[in-house]
Amino acid sequence: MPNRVAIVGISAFPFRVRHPNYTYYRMAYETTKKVLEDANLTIHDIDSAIYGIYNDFFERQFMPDIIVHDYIGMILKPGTRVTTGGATGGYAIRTAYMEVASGLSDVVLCLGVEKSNDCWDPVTKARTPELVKAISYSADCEFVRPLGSFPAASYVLPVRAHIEEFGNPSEESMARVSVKNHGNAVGNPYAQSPMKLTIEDVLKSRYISEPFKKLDCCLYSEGAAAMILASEKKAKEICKNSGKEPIWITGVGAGNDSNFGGLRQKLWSLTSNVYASRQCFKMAGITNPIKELDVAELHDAFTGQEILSYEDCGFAKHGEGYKLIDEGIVEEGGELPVNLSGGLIGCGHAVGATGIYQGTEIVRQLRGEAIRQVPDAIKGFLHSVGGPVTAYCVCIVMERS
Amino acid sequence: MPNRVAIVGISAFPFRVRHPNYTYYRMAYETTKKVLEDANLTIHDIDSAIYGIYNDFFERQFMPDIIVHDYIGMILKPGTRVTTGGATGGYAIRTAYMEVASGLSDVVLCLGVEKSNDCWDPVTKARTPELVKAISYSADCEFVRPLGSFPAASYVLPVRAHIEEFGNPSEESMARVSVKNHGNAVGNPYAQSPMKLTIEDVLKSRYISEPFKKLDCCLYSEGAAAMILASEKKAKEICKNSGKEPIWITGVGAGNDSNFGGLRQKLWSLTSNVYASRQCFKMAGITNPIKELDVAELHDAFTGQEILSYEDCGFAKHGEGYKLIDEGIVEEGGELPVNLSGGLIGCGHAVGATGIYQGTEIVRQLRGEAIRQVPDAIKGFLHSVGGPVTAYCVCIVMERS
Amino acid sequence: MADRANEEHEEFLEYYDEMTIHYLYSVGELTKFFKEIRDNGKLFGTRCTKCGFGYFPPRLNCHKCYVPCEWVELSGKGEVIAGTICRFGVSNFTDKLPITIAFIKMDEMDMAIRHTILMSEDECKLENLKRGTRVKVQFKPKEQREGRITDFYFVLDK
Amino acid sequence: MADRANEEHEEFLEYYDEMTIHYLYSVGELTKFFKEIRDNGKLFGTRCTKCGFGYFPPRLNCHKCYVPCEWVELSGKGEVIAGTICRFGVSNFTDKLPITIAFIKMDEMDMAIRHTILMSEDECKLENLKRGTRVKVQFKPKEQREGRITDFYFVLDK
Ligand SMILES: [Zn+2]
Ligand SMILES: [Zn+2]
Repeated sequence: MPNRVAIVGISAFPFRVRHPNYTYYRMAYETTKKVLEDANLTIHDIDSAIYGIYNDFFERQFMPDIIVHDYIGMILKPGTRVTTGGATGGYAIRTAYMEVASGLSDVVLCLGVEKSNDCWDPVTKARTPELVKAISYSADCEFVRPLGSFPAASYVLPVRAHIEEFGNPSEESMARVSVKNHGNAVGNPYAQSPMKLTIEDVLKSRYISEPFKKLDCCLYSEGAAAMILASEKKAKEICKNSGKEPIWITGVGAGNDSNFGGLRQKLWSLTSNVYASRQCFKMAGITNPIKELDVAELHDAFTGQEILSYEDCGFAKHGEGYKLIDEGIVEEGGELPVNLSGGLIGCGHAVGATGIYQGTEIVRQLRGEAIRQVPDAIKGFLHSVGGPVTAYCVCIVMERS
Repeated sequence: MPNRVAIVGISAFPFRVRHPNYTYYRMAYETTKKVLEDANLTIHDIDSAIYGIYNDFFERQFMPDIIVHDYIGMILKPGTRVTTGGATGGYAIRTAYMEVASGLSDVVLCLGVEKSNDCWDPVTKARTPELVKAISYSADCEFVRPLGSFPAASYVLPVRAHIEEFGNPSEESMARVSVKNHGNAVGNPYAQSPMKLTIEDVLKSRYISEPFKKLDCCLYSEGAAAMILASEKKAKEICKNSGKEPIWITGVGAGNDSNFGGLRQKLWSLTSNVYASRQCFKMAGITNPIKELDVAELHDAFTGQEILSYEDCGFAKHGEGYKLIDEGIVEEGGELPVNLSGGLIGCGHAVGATGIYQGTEIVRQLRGEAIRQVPDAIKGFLHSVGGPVTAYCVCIVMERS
Repeated sequence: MADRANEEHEEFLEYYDEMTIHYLYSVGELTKFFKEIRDNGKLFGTRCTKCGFGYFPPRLNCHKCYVPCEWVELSGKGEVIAGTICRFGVSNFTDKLPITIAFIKMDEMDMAIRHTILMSEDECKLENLKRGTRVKVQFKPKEQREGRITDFYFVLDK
Repeated sequence: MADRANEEHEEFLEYYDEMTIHYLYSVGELTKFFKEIRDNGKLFGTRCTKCGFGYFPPRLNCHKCYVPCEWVELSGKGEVIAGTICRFGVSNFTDKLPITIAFIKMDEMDMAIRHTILMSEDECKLENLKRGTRVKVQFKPKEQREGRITDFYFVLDK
């Protein structure tokens, strides 16, 4: 029986295209300050830190964690950085969980930060293509990068395979996800892309990687997010002082698929998601996720990917994921609302921070502090994905007692 | 009381200047194959993996772990990469320990690999200066890199401060460490630089960063090393089948100092080492390390750093570390032999693999399988250091029952 | 705080910088694969000597069986598993758009490779990238080949 | 295995490659520091408004007290904490060797900065880099200054 671990503090730094007045370490500092306030602790109460920072090229700094560690006042304490593509935040929470559950540390800061839009292409004078080039080095540099590595292509290919296997999701169903997530972000001060859209708006936006259109894709952001995790004994002490409810991590699952998507025998299934979610639900004792969960944040880098994830996380049968969006099941007020924060599509994708930010939304929901609050939410689900063709996946179930 | 964790398998891939016939993932595969043989397991018995890979620039690949994960047959299982400079290997073991002790996984592969000598400077047509440039991006890119970031300078400055504070270590004492470690590597098939040297040879070698000379410095290598860690129950099962003795991890400590060495008030002390070793000894119940330990592998990227580490790990008083080498205490047959494998100076520094390789030497010593065997060794100590001015430090105590 | 970060738009300095590392790297155990492309215009995959699984891109060992693989010459013909047309992307590819990317399973192999299908402007439609679409390899002229993955591409096999 | 890796020296292919990313990056909250260097040839550190600790390189908040710091103009004088002479190193610095690097504590500050001391060939000896050696800042001429850390260096203050 593992030691119980709770989340006792959360914070975020707004996801924006750019924060030109902030270095990444100052964003980390501000976010740490806020998470300490939320937990009513000082930095001296923290035993250790796990950092979620995806891409050294973004920060223009290898080993950026050691600079953050110093800058936020963690000098002489342990600190480990996690870097697993888009799943960096999820894996950082998993690693922080391990650190507490192992007994090595009682109170652990889990901090994600990313500053992606300093990248700049001197030829086109544009930032995004150079940022995408920085990401392209995460694709196999012998076989994939030299041919052009496009994140949207990496995520659209399984969707294309799904369309050919099952005849769905349609461009309309995908557009519905875009409308939902951009819309959910409205009112969220941390979100980069709150928008009231129509299906038409989405369908009319230009193609990025067919059939994904501009409004099917998340945008890259600068931002940060943090959590404090604590052992059972410490969590009860801390929450007594802070007046916040401890949110327990009751399920953790992870699985990394081949980065060569062509090795997969069923390209239309994101098998890393299948493995990670099953492992997570098994640990949490969940057998019927759509019934037992109250709220979920899924990694929606692209609309079609969210729909495939419904299936691969066990919310719907294979080939029937589109029904969850078409029938409103994942909308606010539906049976299992997905991405009430806005998700990546609504909030932006500050890569290393994203999974942690998704986690803060679940904690807010379970505390009853969310902007689009699910009434009386007790169990929440976090799904964090990254790498070529969704290679990395981490899933976490959180509960309030 | 945390769950007990044992090391049940070890392997290494020889540290060499270059392995031109091997990609880094093939080195990882060969090393995994050997560690599975050592533990009498198959890859299907492994639940999860922790990868120690320092520098994406070395591998010419961001997120190299996802490629290794696939290539060694870990598809759909969890995998996390650790990257903490020269301390990557030590932190990887610490993280693997956390994963097992937390109860998330029972059997974890801890694999370090590095391929550094593909770097090449088109101006000088040389490899090492470009490799060192790859490392220089780990120094602060705003304040340090633009002025020239030299790893040897980063490690010599505390030694210079020590010389000014205490009048030692002398260049002769440092040379003795070089003679010892190069000499210990003789006969070790995994070592890159086995050499029988005289103190004169070392003193005559050219200056790199004064007073460090060429033979005071380790060389960068390509290579790999692996361990399998298991929970108590699983370890006993596995070792019953393999006939090997389980080696228990009884102490773990880590601490990261500021990467801005100028923030430290006593530059002559490697304070990350002080913090990590004390935490580790406390957990292992060790109060007098030089008496209680039988063998130690210290991170000796540079000779003078090894001498400072004697002090900061509590083997000698501050200012008296040089006596341990001058009086033969750390030599083979001495009271606490240090770096019987050859250390980094004798074996080379395959950065992400180094700490894990040091660990395999301690396991060999405790199993009674080492090349320079300490008779009846029961407790061993591993010290893994990295980052600007030794910012990262991890210490681990291992024991046989 | 949310507000503060938005409001604060003081003047800030911006600088040009780059991070660059150069290589003269070895392709290691893949040397045969790249040499056959460059010198002979031939594609080689590998096949597990135990379970028979065909790897392309090639790997010298089967990660499932932990035994060596052997080299297998390919006919150069295969079919699309899934494909897309990229119209926005990486800075060093902006002048090459649109690029058609697909997972292509070679006939003799059991996994697909992610590669480029060269299409005319007319051909460049999703409906020409359906699952099962037959494609064949095309090598660049010998004098342009460098022994890299970019030495060849695929075209529709009509 | 050890032997095998040594013995195996088959022919292998080597290729040129590079990894490069370009930036137009913001120095963020450090703008004042770099602007003062560039425009006014002045050095600024910061001081914690609570504990009084002096930071150089500057940081806008004290990581110990979690309160803001204030900017402090420095006299440009300081002393060596520890120094070394680098005679081998990074590829883009090989033509600049030897380089003298030291931790230098500015008189008004409580931490040292790692920077360069420009020395003549005669001066360039460890004995001129002893702890306590007095140094002073020297700025490049205004037209050469870009607002970067390389706009200034130190010299012996004799
Ligand atoms: Zn096989
Ligand atoms: Zn203060």
